[in-house]
Amino acid sequence: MQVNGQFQPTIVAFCCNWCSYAGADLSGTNRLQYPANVKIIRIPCSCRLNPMFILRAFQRGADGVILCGCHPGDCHYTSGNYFARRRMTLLFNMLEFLGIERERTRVEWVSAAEGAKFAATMNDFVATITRLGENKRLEDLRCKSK
Amino acid sequence: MQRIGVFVCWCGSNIAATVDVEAVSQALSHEAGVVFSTNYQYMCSQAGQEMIQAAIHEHRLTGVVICSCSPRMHENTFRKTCERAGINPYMVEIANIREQCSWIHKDKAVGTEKAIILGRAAIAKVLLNAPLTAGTSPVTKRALVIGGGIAGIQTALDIADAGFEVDIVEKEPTIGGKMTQIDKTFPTLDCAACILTPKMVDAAQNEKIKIYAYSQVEAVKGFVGNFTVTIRRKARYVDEEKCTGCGLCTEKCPQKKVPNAFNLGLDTRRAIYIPFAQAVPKIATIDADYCTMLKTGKCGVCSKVCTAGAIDYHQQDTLIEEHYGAIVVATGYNPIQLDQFDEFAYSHSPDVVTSLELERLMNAAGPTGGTLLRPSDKTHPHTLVFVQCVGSRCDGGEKGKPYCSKICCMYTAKHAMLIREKYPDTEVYVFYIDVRTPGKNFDEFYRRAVEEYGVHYIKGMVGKVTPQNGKLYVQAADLLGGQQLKIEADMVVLAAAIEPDKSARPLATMLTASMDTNDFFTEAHPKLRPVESPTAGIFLSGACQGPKDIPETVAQAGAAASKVIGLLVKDHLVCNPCVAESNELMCNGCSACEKVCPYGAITYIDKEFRGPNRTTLLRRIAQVNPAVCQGCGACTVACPSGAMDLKGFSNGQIMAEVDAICR
Amino acid sequence: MNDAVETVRRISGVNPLKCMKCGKCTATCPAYDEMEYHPHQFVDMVANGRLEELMGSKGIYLCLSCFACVERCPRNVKPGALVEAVRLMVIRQQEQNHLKPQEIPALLEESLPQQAITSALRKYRR
Amino acid sequence: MQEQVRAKAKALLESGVCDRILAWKTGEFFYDVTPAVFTSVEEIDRDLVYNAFCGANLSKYLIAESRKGGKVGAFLKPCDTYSFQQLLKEHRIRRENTYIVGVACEGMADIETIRAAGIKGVTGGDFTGETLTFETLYGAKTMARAEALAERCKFCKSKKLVIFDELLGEQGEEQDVGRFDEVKRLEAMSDEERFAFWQQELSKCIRCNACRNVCPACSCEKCVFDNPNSGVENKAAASSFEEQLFHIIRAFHVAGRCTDCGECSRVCPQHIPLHLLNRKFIKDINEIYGPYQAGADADTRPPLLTYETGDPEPRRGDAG
Repeated sequence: MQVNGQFQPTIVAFCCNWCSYAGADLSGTNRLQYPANVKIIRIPCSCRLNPMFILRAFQRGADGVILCGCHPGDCHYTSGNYFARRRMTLLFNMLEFLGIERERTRVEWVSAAEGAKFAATMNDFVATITRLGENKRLEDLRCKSK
Repeated sequence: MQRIGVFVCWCGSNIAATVDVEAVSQALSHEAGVVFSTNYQYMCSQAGQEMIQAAIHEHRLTGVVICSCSPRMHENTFRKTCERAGINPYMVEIANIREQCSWIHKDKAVGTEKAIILGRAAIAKVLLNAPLTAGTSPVTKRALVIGGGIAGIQTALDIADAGFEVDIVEKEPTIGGKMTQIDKTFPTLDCAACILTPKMVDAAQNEKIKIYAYSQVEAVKGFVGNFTVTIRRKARYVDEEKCTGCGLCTEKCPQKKVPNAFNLGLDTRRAIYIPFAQAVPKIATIDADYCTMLKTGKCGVCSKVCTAGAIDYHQQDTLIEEHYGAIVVATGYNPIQLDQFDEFAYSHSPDVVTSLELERLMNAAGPTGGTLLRPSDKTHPHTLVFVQCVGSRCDGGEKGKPYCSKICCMYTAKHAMLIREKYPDTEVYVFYIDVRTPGKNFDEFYRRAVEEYGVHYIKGMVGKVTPQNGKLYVQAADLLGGQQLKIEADMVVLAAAIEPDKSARPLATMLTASMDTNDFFTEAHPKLRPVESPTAGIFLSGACQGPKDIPETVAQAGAAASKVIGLLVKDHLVCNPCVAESNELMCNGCSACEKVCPYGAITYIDKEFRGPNRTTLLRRIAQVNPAVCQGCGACTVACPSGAMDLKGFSNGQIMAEVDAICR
Repeated sequence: MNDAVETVRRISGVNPLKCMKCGKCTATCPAYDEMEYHPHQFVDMVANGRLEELMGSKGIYLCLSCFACVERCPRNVKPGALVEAVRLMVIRQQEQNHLKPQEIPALLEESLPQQAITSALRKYRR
Repeated sequence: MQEQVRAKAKALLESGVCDRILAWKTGEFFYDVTPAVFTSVEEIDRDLVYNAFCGANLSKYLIAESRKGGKVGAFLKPCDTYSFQQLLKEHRIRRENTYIVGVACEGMADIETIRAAGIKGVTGGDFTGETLTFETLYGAKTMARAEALAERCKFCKSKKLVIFDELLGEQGEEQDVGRFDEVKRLEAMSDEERFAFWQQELSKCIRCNACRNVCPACSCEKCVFDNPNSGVENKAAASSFEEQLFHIIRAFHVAGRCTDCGECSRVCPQHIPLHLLNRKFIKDINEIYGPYQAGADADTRPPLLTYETGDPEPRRGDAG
């Protein structure tokens, strides 16, 4: 999205309910700033993230999508993030294979105690996407609000 | 058509300072489906909640969006508020505009804009919410305890005490576990048998407790409140009903050369045996590996001497099936094998023993009748060297364990003290890395060994033990004294690391309970839920969860029992309604979902469907057990057809949120 | 000095901070009586950056490289590898060879223990 | 070989082992060989063929056939047996209702390749054996089978029949002929070049669904793209995004399950190299999680339905 001639990326962050969503809450509790471009969607576990959701976000105009979950080994459901890790590894490789910039997708493990890491991750991701510019390769022009 | 109410909370100034709450409620009032939108200072307050309830009635709301603090804070509060006003609690969605908006932004315009978007996403989601009803499942009011050591016995006694039936499955012929082999207990030095055997008798006599000794869990099906367990009762070749435990057969059996497992092979027993005098149940067992009759068909002495006619050479293993509401794992520990620690000469000299073997060598019912004698020549040892941390605190590789075995410091102090007390002519050396004695009266106990009993505690490790000319030459370091010691010892005692029993891993697979890399069972939360497994209905007691001494084990056993009782007193369990659900019309029956389910919540049935032209088709379809499913959603992504979806976090709902955010 | 510790860590591939000071290396060491710094002290001194003292010590040439300490160490700290690394630190300085190659033939004698030759091979093989 | 197949088919019917046979028959054109179910000896004698144009993978038809009651005999080529075993693994086929005759395969020919070699106006011929002979309007012509091979057969992964009740011809071996070369070539391109490549290829897609309908792994009772409630339903790609979406999702859904039979590319009327998407997943799986061949056995866990605690993290695009 362009605001006053400046590119403002739309970022969707999927956060697992148990670790990363709590980590995001913690960064709020600690008043750690990160750009408002990031909008969080709560999912029960990182393994709930269907590749279709990521593609949907890009279709509707997202410029970057990030998945945050419990650290490997800490999953509330014991194994969910391990499955998510395999799925995202392969999906991101495929997107890159199709010529989609790899920087637009990311997985980061954030525990409920890592409020600072959450904020730092989001700051970094927003900066990366801002540098990269608008998502042109995976957009659906019909969905663009101008 | 849904009628949505939007309630924007100021949270005092927490939200209102960086978000224009009036603008947010204004903007959201124009969203499709929204019929009412307002803001208030404290939505979670009594007045705020009443305001929500009044609006629900007045505007006949079907769904509610609260823009407030994190759902982790007040989602439950608002769900209950709405439930009291007559709408389904799962028709509530929270937009997190405090932790994830007002608190992280400074610019009010930015905060307001983001709050509106988050509100829109919540509205988009709630429009697709469906009322959910938490299901219930009945609870079988009976518990199973796997393992009949002190942990299992204590758990069973406590559960029985509360009035519930409880079964103990023990793989050995008697309950009692490791504690039966221990001579004295620290820090009080009272005799282990004296405090354990009455408990074993209590368990046997308690009418609520049923003991399946010489039995193993074969299969576990079901879920919390409703487990079905298959138990293999191994053939003893002795009729349990008839055997009186008189022990005549164990004296007459001509096969005398069987290593006595109870005494860790330090002496021998007969092929038919009762492990020890106070065994519970006190029933003879034939060791099929050694019985001449079972191997060659010739002998039959025990059968001839048994006046009760209890011997049955044709007995077979039997499988029984029982139903339980809760399962307690109490599979305990074993000392590790020491064959990888060649430097201590454990396999080269019988005078190098493990601490557990020393317990037997000092026990009045042990192979030496309680007199400490060297196993090699049955002489009195004068110099004893204890080596701590053998196989504990090791890093990497195949050799040893990375953790501290926790109990060794105390039992070694105990051994050293007992030996010095009984045989003042001995010199006792303890080589330690660190002496770790936290615990009530523990450090005092260790200091007594040093100060009153003159045990030589030396900071340093033993490097090598060389058996030569009937002696054990011990080369060791004295780090504080700054010298290398060479001690001529008569006996060396190794404090071997302890590890979970080998039966634990296959059991964990059956129970779908998780384990760490050392095969200790994982607790649901290391601090707040230490006696529960992450798998609902599975509880942990004793050393199967981590190294523990007896007092800790008993405490944890009681804690596990209280958790079990808390479960069994319920007639029904309320389930989390946000569980997976398979659409049978789309299900391929491919088993992908089952393979990623950590809870074993998915099963398959063959079901008949109407086909074209009045035909019927038999199709394999998945079914989710809502009582077992925890709602992680792994299956929903594994499912290629999209038949599997998650209630409360459905594909449609999440995509609606995505759309609202990216709009 | 931190750079030097880093170099020793890199050469040896060992993290001396993993040492839990059990002294099994020292208990094991056949050259104990000869060395002014015993294996566990050696590890500790590396960890605390006392490399100059170690580089000036005679002990680094007296270590037999029998690797008994490496074999027995429960923490995989490899004191022998650290001794080796410190020795290399000395040799890598210019003109600091303990022995010149030309001096060696004169030093070889019949009674030289086989282990010394073997250990020399071991040192340079690993 | 064709005679052996016919004889076996007849024997299976006559002995009562099977009440019908799944094999191939020639369609409108000589190269247009299509799967067919035979219920009589006469039909077999008249129509059953096994020649260089029997590329169609019959395994998928067994999902429906094996549920119809009775027993169906099926002739499966090596790559078909991989698909068959994968479908068994997914409980899609009732094994007890099938009788599988594994038939050796010398590689299947591609009509475009033959036309490109100048053989046109074909009226008949003999398409069995190592040399294909064509009767054309311009006289008889021949072409070595090896030269006429379809792309996927040039890079044949395996001539091994992994599951069968009976074998016709020789058992073969797994092959290693650089089937990932083309994927590697694309990987070596820049993002821009790859994007341009796929945009050009995928924009040809007319969403005929042939790839999906022929794919043995795409055997869902209801495809997400046909399901109005899935959120991704679409019948025709209306934007470049949707062209990509369909193929990304399809490739992801068959990842770890695709046996690389190559049917998707064979049937694509637009000649989109769809198999490259599947091969990309296969290559990544092999490289990251260890070699895995879908359908090679009945027990190994598919790579996306299992994990190792030490799996690598998804590669990051930026420096971090």
